[in-house]
Amino acid sequence: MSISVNALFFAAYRDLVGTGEIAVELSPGATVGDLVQALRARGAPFDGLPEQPAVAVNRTYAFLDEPLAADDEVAFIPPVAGG
Amino acid sequence: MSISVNALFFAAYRDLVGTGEIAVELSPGATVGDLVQALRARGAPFDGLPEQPAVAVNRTYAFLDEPLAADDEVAFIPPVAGG
Amino acid sequence: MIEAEVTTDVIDPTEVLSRVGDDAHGAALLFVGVVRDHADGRPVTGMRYDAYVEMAQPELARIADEAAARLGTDALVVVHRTGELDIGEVSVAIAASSPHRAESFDATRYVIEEIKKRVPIWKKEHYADGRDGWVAGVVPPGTGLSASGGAP
Amino acid sequence: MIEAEVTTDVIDPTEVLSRVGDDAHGAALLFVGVVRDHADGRPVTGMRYDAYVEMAQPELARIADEAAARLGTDALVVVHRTGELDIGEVSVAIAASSPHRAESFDATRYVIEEIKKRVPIWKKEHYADGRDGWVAGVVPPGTGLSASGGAP
Repeated sequence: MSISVNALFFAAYRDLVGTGEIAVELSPGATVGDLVQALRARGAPFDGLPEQPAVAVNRTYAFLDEPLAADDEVAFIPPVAGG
Repeated sequence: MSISVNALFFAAYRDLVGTGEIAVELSPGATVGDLVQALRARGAPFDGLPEQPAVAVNRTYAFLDEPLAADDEVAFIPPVAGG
Repeated sequence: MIEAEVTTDVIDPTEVLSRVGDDAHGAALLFVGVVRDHADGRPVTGMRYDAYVEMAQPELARIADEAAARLGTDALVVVHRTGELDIGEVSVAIAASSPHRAESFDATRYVIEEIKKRVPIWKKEHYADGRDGWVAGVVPPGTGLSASGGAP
Repeated sequence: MIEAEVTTDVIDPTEVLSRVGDDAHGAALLFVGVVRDHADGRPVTGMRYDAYVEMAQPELARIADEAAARLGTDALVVVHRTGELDIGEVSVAIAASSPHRAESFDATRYVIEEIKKRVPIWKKEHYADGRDGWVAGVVPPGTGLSASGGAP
């Protein structure tokens, strides 16, 4: 049994990984931090993501210890620069 | 020998004295304070002017001890409320 | 470009804003003062602005110059109206632009605060009951007893 | 009336300003953010704004609501543009009105400061030499290691 979450990449992170969205399989009970680790473990280009990126889960900012559920939308948020 | 200065009245002071401008004869060496005193000494309605009004001499704010010269323009400035 | 005007003409805030701005400027700010329909809870139907124009004009220009020099903007326009104004009419418009936002905020705020302290302009409120009254104001600095505090 | 929008349409600041204002309001403020022709001294020819629109929109609305609740204005409109912008084009416009000026100044300033801290929008500068680069930004609060500081 595993859960699938949707990882979104914006701006510099999108440029880095070369896509805006990928599905990632995780163990039940996995956290945002586990997702980051799983992605970085894929090697280049994903190991270029920060170890502790800012993320939003389902469009709300979240800490890395936030637990994930199936079909969560986890956006990797580079430092923001609106205005 | 005396000097003549022009006293201007605005807003509430103009309403009070009933005119926007009067010429006042003063002794040479008189100050703004002397002008105020001379006006208030005329009795009503001039005694309704404050003892220490804000004034501008020749369009620059001035203290009451400022000495006056012939033909100076001395404006009596009620508390301002622009904006 | 620093401009200051006292005018009896209707003020168009958009036109005032259009006078600032520059390819090197990332921020523009526009402050608009408007005649409102009440004062301390009392219904107001209009306002008359009187000015000592011959002094208000240079004093406004001095304030604009100070804002530019102290707060680092070189694009500032302030226009103050006088005469009879209806509710909703613009009494003052201040526009500034600058490379970054802080200067525009600070310069605009400085100008409106100083106007209220120093520019010889007065307003008489017309109340809904037919009466009217001068708005309580602020004694300008540099007046009254001398700086040393001695009697005149 | 509190409104927040993320849009790809050209922003007309005058139209944004026209959405605030009230007979009871004596002050209105308009902040305009514009693409400028340089960044840290380097010539810039344009800017691309990217957004996580599905989140930027509600985050902008939350900021506007906070400004209204904390700073006492009930008339606030903020519009942020995304896409490719030329020099001089408006990236963001914020308008507020209030009975007195302080609320409009404070609310407008709050909104632009929070946008820069929290709204998931990014900009890529196009330089005159043909290169481009993402503008260095700010890590939003509420992210990274947990509030307790423990490892994830």
